[in-house]
Amino acid sequence: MHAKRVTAMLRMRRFEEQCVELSKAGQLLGHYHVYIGQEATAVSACAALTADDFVFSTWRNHGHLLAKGASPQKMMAEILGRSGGYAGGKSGTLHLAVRELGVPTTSALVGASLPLAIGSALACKRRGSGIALAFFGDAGLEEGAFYEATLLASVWRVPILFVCENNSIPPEQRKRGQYTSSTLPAARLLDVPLALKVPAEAVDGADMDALDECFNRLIGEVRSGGGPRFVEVRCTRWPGNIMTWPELPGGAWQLAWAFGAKPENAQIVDWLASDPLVLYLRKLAAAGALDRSQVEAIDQRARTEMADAVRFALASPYPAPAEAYRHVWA
Amino acid sequence: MHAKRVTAMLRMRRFEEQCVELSKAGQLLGHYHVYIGQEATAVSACAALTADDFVFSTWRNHGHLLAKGASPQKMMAEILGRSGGYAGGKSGTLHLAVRELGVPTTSALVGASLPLAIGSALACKRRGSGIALAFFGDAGLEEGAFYEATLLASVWRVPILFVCENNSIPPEQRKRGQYTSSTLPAARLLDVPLALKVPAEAVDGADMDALDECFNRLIGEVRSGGGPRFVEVRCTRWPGNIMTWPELPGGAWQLAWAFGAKPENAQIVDWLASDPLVLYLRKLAAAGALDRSQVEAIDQRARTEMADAVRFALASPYPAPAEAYRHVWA
Amino acid sequence: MKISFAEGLAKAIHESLEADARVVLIGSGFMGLNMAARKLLEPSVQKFSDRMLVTPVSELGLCGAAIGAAVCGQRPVVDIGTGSFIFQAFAQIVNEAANIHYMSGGQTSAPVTFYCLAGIRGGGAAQHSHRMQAMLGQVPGLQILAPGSAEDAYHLMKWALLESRNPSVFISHSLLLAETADLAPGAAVPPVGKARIRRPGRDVSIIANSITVPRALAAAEALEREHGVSAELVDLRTIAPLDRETVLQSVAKTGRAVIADECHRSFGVAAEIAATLAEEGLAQLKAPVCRVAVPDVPIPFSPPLETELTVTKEKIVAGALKVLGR
Amino acid sequence: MKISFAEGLAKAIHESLEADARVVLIGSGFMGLNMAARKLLEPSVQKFSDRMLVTPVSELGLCGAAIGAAVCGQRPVVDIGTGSFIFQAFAQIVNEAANIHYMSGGQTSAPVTFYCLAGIRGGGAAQHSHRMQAMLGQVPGLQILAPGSAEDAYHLMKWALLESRNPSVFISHSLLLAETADLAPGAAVPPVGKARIRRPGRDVSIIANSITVPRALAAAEALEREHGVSAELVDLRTIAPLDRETVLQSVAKTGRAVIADECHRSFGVAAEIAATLAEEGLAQLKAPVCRVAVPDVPIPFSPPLETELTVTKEKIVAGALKVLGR
Ligand SMILES: Cc1ncc(C[n+]2csc(CCOP(=O)(O)OP(=O)(O)O)c2C)c(N)n1
Ligand SMILES: Cc1ncc(C[n+]2csc(CCOP(=O)(O)OP(=O)(O)O)c2C)c(N)n1
Ligand SMILES: [Mg+2]
Ligand SMILES: [Mg+2]
Repeated sequence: MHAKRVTAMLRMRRFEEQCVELSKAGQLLGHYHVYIGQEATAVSACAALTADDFVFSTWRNHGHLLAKGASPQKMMAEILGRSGGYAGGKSGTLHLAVRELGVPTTSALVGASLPLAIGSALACKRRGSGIALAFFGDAGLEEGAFYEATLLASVWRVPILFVCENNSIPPEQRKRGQYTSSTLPAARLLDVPLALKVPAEAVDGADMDALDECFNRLIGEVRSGGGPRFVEVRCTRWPGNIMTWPELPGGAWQLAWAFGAKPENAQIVDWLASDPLVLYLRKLAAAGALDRSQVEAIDQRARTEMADAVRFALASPYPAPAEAYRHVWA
Repeated sequence: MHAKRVTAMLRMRRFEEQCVELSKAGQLLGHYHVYIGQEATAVSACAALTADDFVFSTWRNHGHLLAKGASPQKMMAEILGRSGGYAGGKSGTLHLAVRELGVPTTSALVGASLPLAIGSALACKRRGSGIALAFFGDAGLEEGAFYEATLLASVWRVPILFVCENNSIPPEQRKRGQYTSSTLPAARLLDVPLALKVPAEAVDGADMDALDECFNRLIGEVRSGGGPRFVEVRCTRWPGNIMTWPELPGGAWQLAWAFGAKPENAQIVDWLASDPLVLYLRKLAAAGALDRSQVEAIDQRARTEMADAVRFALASPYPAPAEAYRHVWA
Repeated sequence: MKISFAEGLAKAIHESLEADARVVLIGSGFMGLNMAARKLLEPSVQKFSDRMLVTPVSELGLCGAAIGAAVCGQRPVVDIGTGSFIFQAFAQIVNEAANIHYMSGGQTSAPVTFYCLAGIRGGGAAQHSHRMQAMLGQVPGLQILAPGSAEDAYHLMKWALLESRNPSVFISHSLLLAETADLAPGAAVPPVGKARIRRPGRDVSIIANSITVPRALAAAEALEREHGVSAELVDLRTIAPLDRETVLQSVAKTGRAVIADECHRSFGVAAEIAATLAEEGLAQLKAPVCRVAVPDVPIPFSPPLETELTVTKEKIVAGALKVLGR
Repeated sequence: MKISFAEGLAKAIHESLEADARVVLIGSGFMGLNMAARKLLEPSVQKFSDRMLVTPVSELGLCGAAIGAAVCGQRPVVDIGTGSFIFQAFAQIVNEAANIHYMSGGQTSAPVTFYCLAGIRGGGAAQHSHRMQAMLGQVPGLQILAPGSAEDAYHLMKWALLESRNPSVFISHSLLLAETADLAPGAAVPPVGKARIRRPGRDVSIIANSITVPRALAAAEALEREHGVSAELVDLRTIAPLDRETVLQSVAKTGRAVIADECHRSFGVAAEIAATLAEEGLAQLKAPVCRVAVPDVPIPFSPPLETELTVTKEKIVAGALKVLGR
């Protein structure tokens, strides 16, 4: 299980690094968002899901899709707008979706996926199987759509888990209750769902074990008819995500950093204390559950897989212009 | 002061009764909403306002406008779509507004006036005078617009008083904390503004003295730069407001009901225990502050004034068709 | 069988609930404030109460939830109420529902129906009188159903609830609820996307949708009776898909076109029809086209002002006489 | 003085802040993701930080607050960001701002400016590429400013912030930010609501707005150079008010019209112009009009698919040659 989790996290990280490189090389057009530093959340949450469940995401969806089992090749092809992508190049990174994996549609509008997720949970309730899980960012709480969705979830008591990935928390406050993100005036972000009687709690997004406990319990409650639940995952923004376009400050993430080596970049040094992957690896190493050579092997496979994904994507032709006219109507 | 308050309440009630009669007679076209049973709120709140302040209302605006000093004649003419109305017949009842009295525009969309009111409060803050007060119904809390407006009020700390007139409270719960309205899943309606750090409290809408204390204090706090405040006014729906079109169950309100006479209509009998006017009159009578004959004189003047308003309105011609093209552009 | 528009709606909803367990009602105020018409829905409300959801006043959330449910296998219809409230939900309808199939590359579809009572209804004033069929025409991926008759109210609603594979906005109209028509069992129904020739004619084509259909029919009869003019009435039935072919064929025959539409004149349905004629039917036009539409003015409350702006039989007659040079 | 579109915007905003204390900025991302252009706003951000409001991601609330502030004496401009986010705020813009003056019977006005970067920008995909000028054309009471040049970016923004008495939607375009023009001090500026003849011509009129203006200009030059065709370019500048007169005069002269517009083809700006010609300019038309617009398809991410749908110089040239029968 540990190896599986580490594998999943490393795959995400190496995938995202490829995106940054492709963008730098001018292959990835437009804006995009990477999941580095938040990997533990998707890995842990999706591990508790089944094939019957639905997942909703945002512009920051790569990690969520990988966690649901999407092919990095088809994802990368999609991100580059190629015919081999999941949507034949129509969605790009912003709207990556894989229906057969329970990700039917991805909105890139703040808060907009939440009403959709409520409807999905309603469908689950009506058919008697599955639940909906919605990943969204902390700014989602600034949209009326979030409020109305929460209200409906509560009134209809549908099986949904709201997973707010609050990636604006400074390290020292990650475990404490105070809300420190953008412009929500709440003392604690949790106060809003709580006011609408949706049970809500916070969890440290850098602590894989805490996440596992939390998601297993909450998804269990939702699945057994307990109604909606809300969790705020508190994580610290990776320095590469602070610029408008993602960068790799200090270069690609190095495994050695988890085992004592110190990055040259000071921002990265600071951030490593909040890196869920480093913390998990150190814990596993300390417990003797996974040693460095095992992790190196996993990482090597992840790197190879993602380099392959890029090759696949770049080899995939752009769609023919006539494709533009398909899929307007089902 | 007591006589002034009683006068204000009776004027509203007699005005609304005229509306119901005009509608029955086919003179008032379209849907409309009356303020019977909520009069104390507008009277008390507006007494604490100054000429610099702005007031926002909804479809249920007649009482608010009268409290601000609007002319019943021009209001009634407007409600009947006549040229003598405040908007020359363009607004009708739904959008009654009197700019010179600080009511610049009236939206008939649930929740929609609240962002406008925040902007108005922002204008007050910028120019350094006045505050905004927004009257709205309990269903307003079901709209994302309410949420976003509250959020902005809190972030910007603008001088606004939210007055939520919750007219769905059964008599026995009017003073208690439980929220009993439509479809908001909150335990207490107050929990929502509180979650966004807007200080909030509830007050009994049938208790004129409690309202006075509350509005004086809150408006004082808002005016002195304390930021936004929220108050839930708990009132019990008047039986004539339960039907889709307002009716007068048991006929016009009778002053004798405040002085021991029992209405024939059972619904009205029940409701009188929640009627702010009856409760106020009984209190004043018990305290010897205003006797029945004084009230009768006040009522007589109110009835005459409102009958005059109807005459004025009916005598006011419809606007000329060409008026339809005016005021598209300022 | 004579039925009213309201009966057609109620019948379609009831039969759809019976036919397919995936049909869910989010809201149930389909008849607006019309109490008599509301009674028609009572049997459905009784029998299928478990398929009707409690609805707070949260149009954005409700429409979004309907889309999400559709995406996950249900066939919801959400009652938006007055058409003007659709703006509260525009982000979900315009930027989610319409795009889902396309941006997923065909993986996902959203067979959801957004229902509303749109239009100038008498006393609705500026904020309750919107017609949005033309605005929504700028949104590829949305079907826009604008029935002008009781039988189409029935057929289009049933099609939307049971057969459609795409999101639809169903544009109903308070002033149509009492219109009646023959619902002949077994009669041929044109496929969705095909206009109906409601009345054949030789001298001028009148193109109408929604509330302007019965008014244009009355106008055509008056033209015949009082002016000896033979007017052909094209009922568009749906704004998207838009049956340009039938319009072009009709105008090819008559050489003259009047477009009767309750949208505002500029950028309205009439604009799109007139543009189609300017682009594809110019050679057939014997006279300039005429738009009979609502002037570019918000809707006022006062009855005579509202009437001044409304598309009436008389204005359609005048439009036809104008293009005939009379 | 040569300035860019972005410089024009920044200059107008700065000068307006200086000229009138009632001008308030709700948001300050006017240049979108264009970092170079963002720098141009730095001086204003520094000097007038007290006139810029912190903005949560709450478009509906922000636009509503801007309207409310305008109604109470301020002159706010709210930065909506990408044009597609306007749908989040549609209820406030369409059903409040646009109606306030009318439904108050002229008592109240709302001189607010809603600013956004709309259009097909490269990689925006289905949810970030909307053009809404035509949709908003159905909303009487809203001014729709769609500058296609740097000098109009400057003039229209300054007019909106300092002079306009009505609500305006200012439609900017990421791909216009770097366009340059001469801002001649003292040069005559046509009043708002008047189109500009960007280039006189004899054989065909090209009617454009926003991003299609520079493309149509390039097309006109190519037509001249490569085909000996003299094309007249009408830059609409504003969609509401819409200067039909200038369009009709131009077509009266050339007899032929191509409308280049980035809206979807159906119900777009091109439809309204074509309809105007069908109604008021029919006798002058020597050939069917031609709409060069975006097909009725959501905008795909993939670059070649996006290009397939985009209105290019080449497509405008082809449209002109078509109406010229070549
Ligand atoms: C309705 C809407 N408004 C604005 C935007 C622009 N936007 C894209 S991402 C973003 C910030 C989102 O922050 P958060 O929700 O915390 O997610 P994160 O990117 O941090 O994961 C904004 C404002 C948008 N996409 N949609
Ligand atoms: C956006 C919107 N949705 C729906 C409506 C229809 N509507 C008019 S009044 C009303 C109920 C309002 O209840 P509440 O806010 O409690 O006010 P009350 O009428 O009880 O004073 C509704 C749903 C509307 N006017 N606007
Ligand atoms: Mg965030
Ligand atoms: Mg209420």
